[in-house]
Amino acid sequence: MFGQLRDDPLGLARSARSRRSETLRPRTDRAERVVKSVCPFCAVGCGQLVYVQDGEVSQIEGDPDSPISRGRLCPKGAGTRHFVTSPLREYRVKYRRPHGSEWEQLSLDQAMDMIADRVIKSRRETWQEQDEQGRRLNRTLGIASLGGATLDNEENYLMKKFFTAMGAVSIENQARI
Amino acid sequence: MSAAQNGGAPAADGYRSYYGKPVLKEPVWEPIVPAYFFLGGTAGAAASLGLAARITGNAPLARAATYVNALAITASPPLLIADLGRPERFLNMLRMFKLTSPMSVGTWIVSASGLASGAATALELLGRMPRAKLAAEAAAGALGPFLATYTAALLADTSIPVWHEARRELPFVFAGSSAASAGAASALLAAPPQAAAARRLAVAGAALELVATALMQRRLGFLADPYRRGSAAKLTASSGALTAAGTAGMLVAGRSRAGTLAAGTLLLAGSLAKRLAVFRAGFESARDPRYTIVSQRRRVERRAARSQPSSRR
Amino acid sequence: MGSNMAECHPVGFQWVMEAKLRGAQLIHVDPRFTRTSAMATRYVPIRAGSDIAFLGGIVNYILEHGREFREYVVNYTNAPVIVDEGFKDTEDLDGLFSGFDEETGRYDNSTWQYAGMEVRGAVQSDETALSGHQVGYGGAAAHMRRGEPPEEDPTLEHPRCVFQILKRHFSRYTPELVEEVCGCSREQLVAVAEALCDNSGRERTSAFCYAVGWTQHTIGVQIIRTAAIIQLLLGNMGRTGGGIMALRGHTSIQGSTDIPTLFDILPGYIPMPHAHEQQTLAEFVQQNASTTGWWGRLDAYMVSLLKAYFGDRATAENDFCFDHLPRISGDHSTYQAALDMLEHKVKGFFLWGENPAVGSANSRLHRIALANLEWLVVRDLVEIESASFWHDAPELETGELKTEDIATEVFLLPAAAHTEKNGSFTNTQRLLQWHFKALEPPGDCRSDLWFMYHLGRRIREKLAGSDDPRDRPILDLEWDYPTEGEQEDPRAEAVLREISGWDTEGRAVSGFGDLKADGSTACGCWIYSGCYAGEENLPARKRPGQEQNWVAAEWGWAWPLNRRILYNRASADPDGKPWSERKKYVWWDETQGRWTGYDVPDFGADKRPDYVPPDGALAEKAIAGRHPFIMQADGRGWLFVPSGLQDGPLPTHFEPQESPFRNPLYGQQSNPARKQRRHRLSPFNPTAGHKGGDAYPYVLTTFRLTEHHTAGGMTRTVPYLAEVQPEMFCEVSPALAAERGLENGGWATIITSRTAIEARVLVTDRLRPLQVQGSELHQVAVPWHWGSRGLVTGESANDLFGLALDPNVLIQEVRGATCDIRPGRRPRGPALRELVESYPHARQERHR
Amino acid sequence: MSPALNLGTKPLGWPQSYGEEAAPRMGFFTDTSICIGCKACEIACKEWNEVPEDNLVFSGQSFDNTGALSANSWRHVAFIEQNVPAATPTAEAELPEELRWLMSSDVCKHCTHAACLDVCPTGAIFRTEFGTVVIQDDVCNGCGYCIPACPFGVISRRERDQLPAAAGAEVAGLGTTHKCTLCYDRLKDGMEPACAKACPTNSIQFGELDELRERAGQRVQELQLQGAGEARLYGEDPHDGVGGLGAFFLLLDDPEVYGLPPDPVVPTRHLPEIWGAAVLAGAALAGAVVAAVAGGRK
Repeated sequence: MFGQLRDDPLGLARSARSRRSETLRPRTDRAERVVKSVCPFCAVGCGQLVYVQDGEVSQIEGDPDSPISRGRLCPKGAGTRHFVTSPLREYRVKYRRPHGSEWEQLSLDQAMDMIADRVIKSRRETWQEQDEQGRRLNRTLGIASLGGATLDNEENYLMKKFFTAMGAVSIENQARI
Repeated sequence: MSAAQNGGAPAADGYRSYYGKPVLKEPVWEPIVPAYFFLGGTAGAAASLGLAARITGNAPLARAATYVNALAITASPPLLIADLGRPERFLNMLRMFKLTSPMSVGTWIVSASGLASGAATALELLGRMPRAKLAAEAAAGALGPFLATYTAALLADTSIPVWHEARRELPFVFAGSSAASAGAASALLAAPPQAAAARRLAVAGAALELVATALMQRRLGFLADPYRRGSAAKLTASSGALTAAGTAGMLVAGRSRAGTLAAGTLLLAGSLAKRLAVFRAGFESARDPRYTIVSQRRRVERRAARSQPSSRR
Repeated sequence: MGSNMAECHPVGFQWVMEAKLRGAQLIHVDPRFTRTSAMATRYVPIRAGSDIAFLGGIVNYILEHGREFREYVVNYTNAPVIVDEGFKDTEDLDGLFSGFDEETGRYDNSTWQYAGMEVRGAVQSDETALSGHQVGYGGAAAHMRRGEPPEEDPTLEHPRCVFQILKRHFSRYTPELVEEVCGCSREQLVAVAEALCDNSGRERTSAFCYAVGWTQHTIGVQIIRTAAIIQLLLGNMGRTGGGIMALRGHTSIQGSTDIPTLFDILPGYIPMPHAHEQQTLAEFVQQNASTTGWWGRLDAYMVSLLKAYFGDRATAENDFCFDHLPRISGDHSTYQAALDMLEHKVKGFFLWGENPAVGSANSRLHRIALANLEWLVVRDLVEIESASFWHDAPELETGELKTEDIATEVFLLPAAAHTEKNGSFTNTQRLLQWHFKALEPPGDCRSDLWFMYHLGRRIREKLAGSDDPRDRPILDLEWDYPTEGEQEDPRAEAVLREISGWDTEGRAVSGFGDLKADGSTACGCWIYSGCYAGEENLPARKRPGQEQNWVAAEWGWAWPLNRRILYNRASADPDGKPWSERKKYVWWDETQGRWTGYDVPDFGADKRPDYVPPDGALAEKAIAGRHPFIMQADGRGWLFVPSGLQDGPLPTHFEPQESPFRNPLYGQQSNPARKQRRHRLSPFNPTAGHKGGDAYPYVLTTFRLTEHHTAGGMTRTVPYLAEVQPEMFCEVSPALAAERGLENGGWATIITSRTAIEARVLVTDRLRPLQVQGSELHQVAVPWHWGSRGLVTGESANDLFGLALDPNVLIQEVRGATCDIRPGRRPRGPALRELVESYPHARQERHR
Repeated sequence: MSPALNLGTKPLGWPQSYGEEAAPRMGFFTDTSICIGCKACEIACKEWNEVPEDNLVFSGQSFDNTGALSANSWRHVAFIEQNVPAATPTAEAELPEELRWLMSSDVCKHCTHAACLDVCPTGAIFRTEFGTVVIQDDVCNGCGYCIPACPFGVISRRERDQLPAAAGAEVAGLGTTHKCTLCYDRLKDGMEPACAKACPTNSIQFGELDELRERAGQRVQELQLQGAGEARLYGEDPHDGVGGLGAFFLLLDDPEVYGLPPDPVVPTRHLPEIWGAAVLAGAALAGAVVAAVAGGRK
């Protein structure tokens, strides 16, 4: 209260400031690292800065260096932090057995193994060597895949490479849709 | 324009708004706040009455007024604290002294007069240290009138049209209402022979309140609509009727204990209803954008008319 | 047009707003008045699906008034080329071009060829029968001498020259016709055409921006073609401020087309091989590439790809493992796959960040299809509707599905977010941008790179030692990537380096010019070749924009070879001089003897403007110095497309599959070559003039909101985004609201022959009734972001649509169907199906 | 009627109480003519300031599902659909009117003379070294006085029952009032406020107030020259009822159409009147007491 006597008789400015306000800093100051990223939503490709603190994303905002976005973001881009930390995000493998009515837990390793087995089995069962006219097919239509437009080029590349070698041709993504 | 999207098209009564939404926010205060206005006002006026009675040697009345003051002011802080969003931080109220904030100034007044009243009451009960008691009574009595009127300043110092535009009259309404309630309460406690001054104060206060209310509503013009329509209207009408009846009763009751009891109760109820009416009217006034927009728009037009002969719209 | 850029690409839209602040005119033509329209200098409402009529009106205006950029048109387009005598236009055949086969619903394009050209064999037309991606192949001009067509008329007067054909074809697209078809006024059409013409030429350029508002039609490719015709006529291609901007929706949807997860192409738009009795690599190359233009090097691209796939196992002796590749024999697109699931032909299904239970047309059909799988792997950040269908699909409520009857085994594997992995996205400008990993994925979350690599590794381990020839391709695969960290995540940079390519010494190549057909180079995607040149991860370049000129060439890397504007040689005149000082971009520097400018020239760097290819020149050397369109066999922009399109060499207005109107131009109602996927679960609404057509009197179109992303899995799960658009709604005009008793903020039920959904009602003047063919038309617009899960839920707009597809790219028509609408919520349980069944379904109508 | 108090064109106590610490006065200029209504400002604000989500209900009011500024929405984009006379009437104008969709991102105005700040009894609200107005959540006791004081209806108190159940668990700042801080913490580090940084079209411009006022003056002139006669500035005049706004606007229609008061006045300007009346009324009360007591002694 006595601080009001110094150039602030009405107590409207500095004399009302709390200790916390005096020492306040933006939380990005406490980030362990800032990583340059790209917005995961539309195809404009806005630059993002990802701030990491205590092993978690503490802030995501626009990268002013990007000549595309100049640091700006749309609402989705601006909401990216809660996209990667959504309360609905899944962190564990979930498994539903045939005719099951509940999700069950499964280790990642076991899930991977089971999926590999199913790929091999379905491929065997649905393999097409050639068609009725005797034309070479070398393929399976029994395994399909959809997705890729939200993935990295490197991921799409490996998908196309492996599925092609496997003979799976119905490999598709959002570009069709 | 379509039915759905009003697009700022004029409403039926000619003003434009954003989907009819309020410009202002309604207060978050609960009805315990006007209850405090009533109690604080009663305490303040009672303190003054007590002091005057003490000076004039009317000890029974002084005692009665002191008790009224003590009861009312003791009940006040819990009400004030209960209404805070963070009650545990009530002491932050004394972090600053801000002339621009009637609540800040008022908090200091309540605190000071609360201390003084407390001391006076304690000494009255103990029957000790009469000089100190007199000093305490003097302090409480001197602060009393402002304890009764600062709450009106508190309401007037907001952007709510029905409060802010009533800034000249509202303190008189509260002063009168406080006098009425303090007089009535003291008259109830004191023996009829010694309570004449209290009865007179009650009547004078009620009269002041009724007159000030009329003046206030006249000045407010259409801004006083919340007193005529909606949730505050009933309270306004009740307050007026109760106060008028109480006044009349007080005038005819004379030394009749029963009459005083009845009239006093009516006046107390009228005084409380008045605070509630004013309080509710503020909510109505904030909720309907018409009050804010039309009054300000008229002001703009008046200014435009003054600066150039033809106004824009 | 066809884009709501301010809402769907807001940050990209900053450049539009900047241009507007500098005086540019912004025109928005759209069925709905959107946030983009609100910013526009001029807004023109049109009926959903009538875009070709509107654009055709502009083409006609240009040609009628001689507003074309003559010098550009004569030198840079195929306007002067004479077309085969046998060609018949839609004007001659009441809506069909010559070569249509009523039986198969397909065109034979042999009469669409340049006069005097060798006609392609049947094998070839079969090869190109599926995919519009093959537009870029240089197509018919396979055997052109020196890159020049045999017959040309530079005066553009010859009656069979492309220019005259174009003129005749579009002559009926008068302002009056546009008004009748589109529902805008003729004045509006003329004003737009004038604005475009006034702002094109030497000194000025105009650009078109489109998005899925154009692609999601049975005539989607042809709509874009019409815009291409306008831009070529006005000289707006290959120039700054010009072009046609495809505003793509997903962060790397461009990348997933370039390095495709698509059935009909291999990386770099190389076609997937088709089923043949016997086909060698050389035959494949010969049948799929022209000899002139950059596609003339297909052999090098293909061999390098096979080397990247099969490494040392791919040798000249074994035809570089060409026979390891599977063959396609028809439509294997996602819609066909879903139909096959219903027949139990598809056993297993992988979903990666995609949600067909909400996002694909007729999502109800997709949910039921998922319930008919043996196993399903869903990789996503949250439990999307495509993972939860077995316990919360709306079909459980109607009784069409029962949880205990669903045999599908579901694996939901949590995916890593972009912040949890290294990798590159390719944006809508073909720009590759690297994103760095900020932290390790939590819990079981893994990148898709991890998943694919380790799944592949496990499968290879399980098959190791197999002598089954069918396992050979898997075992021969080059599948050895370095991993890092506790989770053994493959190094994304190593994969990028493989995409870019290396030579025999293992050095990174500098670009596709380095690629060889002899097996001495490997390259995972020829158009991305050079993105790792000099052993540097070029997409990871982040030199601040403010430290560079406006082209910002050192931010990321654009394919091909970091060229930011394609065909930018067209920014200079035939002599290589800038068309104007204002618009200079790339030009010929005579003193240095090379092309220079702000961008990397999209042209032979030292190919003189007056270069004339010698006899027998091949590939890019066969393109003359004055022809900028170096991917085409003749180096020109194609106003008329002799080959590569399934539905005609010129765009023609056809009505959508479902329309309340008959086509006023021709007896042919809809695109004759469109693909209709009929199924018990996917009927069509009867169209105008057929029994029951009037049961669906309104045009239905979908749209997107700024606040949400596609099927909503990425945004309905984000609290702050959920609250700004919390509920599914439909937009209707006050007139329609009055007609059907709809109340703002209340509920409505929208009905098609597929199903009915409910939505809140937003009554708005932004949707206005249009006068079409003399009657008042109402449109109903629905966003498609909602599903049964998330912080906010709602019914899926895609449930309403059928499967009518564009013949070139097999994209569904969801931007112009028909529907009915009534007030109130939809019936619950089995009553929903009863309501839908009470509406008429279309009888079999083949192609007309 | 006594004249209103002239409070000057600078905030009271600023910059002098800060001495050398004082920074130039910072503010926002929101040019609504280029607002695309994307709500990036709303989201960026909530992300940075960790403001809880509070509403999951469809409003039916154009695309505005936020409704108003509040403790839980520090930016609010208003959407106004209206038919206005066509700017360029065509020869055959079927529609004499054309549709206009106004969008405007509203925010705390950081008034030169801020009612919330003046009436705050605890000093929780204060004028920062940047001349902005900030509520200190560590001081505020939730008395709620600032709420009706604000002429713009910016402030409200955060209560648990306003928030959806999912968010109820760990919400900071319950029971206290909240509003835009102009990203006080970011400003301390020379960073731009989150909303202005995100704004795709630069409709929200952040900077030194003097410079913003100059820029806004040019912009409105430019628009008027282009024929947008309805373009006007709102709150840029330091001589208005609140001494000018630290966050001011370029509007294309009357302020009330956007939900803004047409002529806001800080109640503090009438404080002498208010206090005067309270003292007079107090004196009247004292007089009544004296009279009542004295009356009986005759």
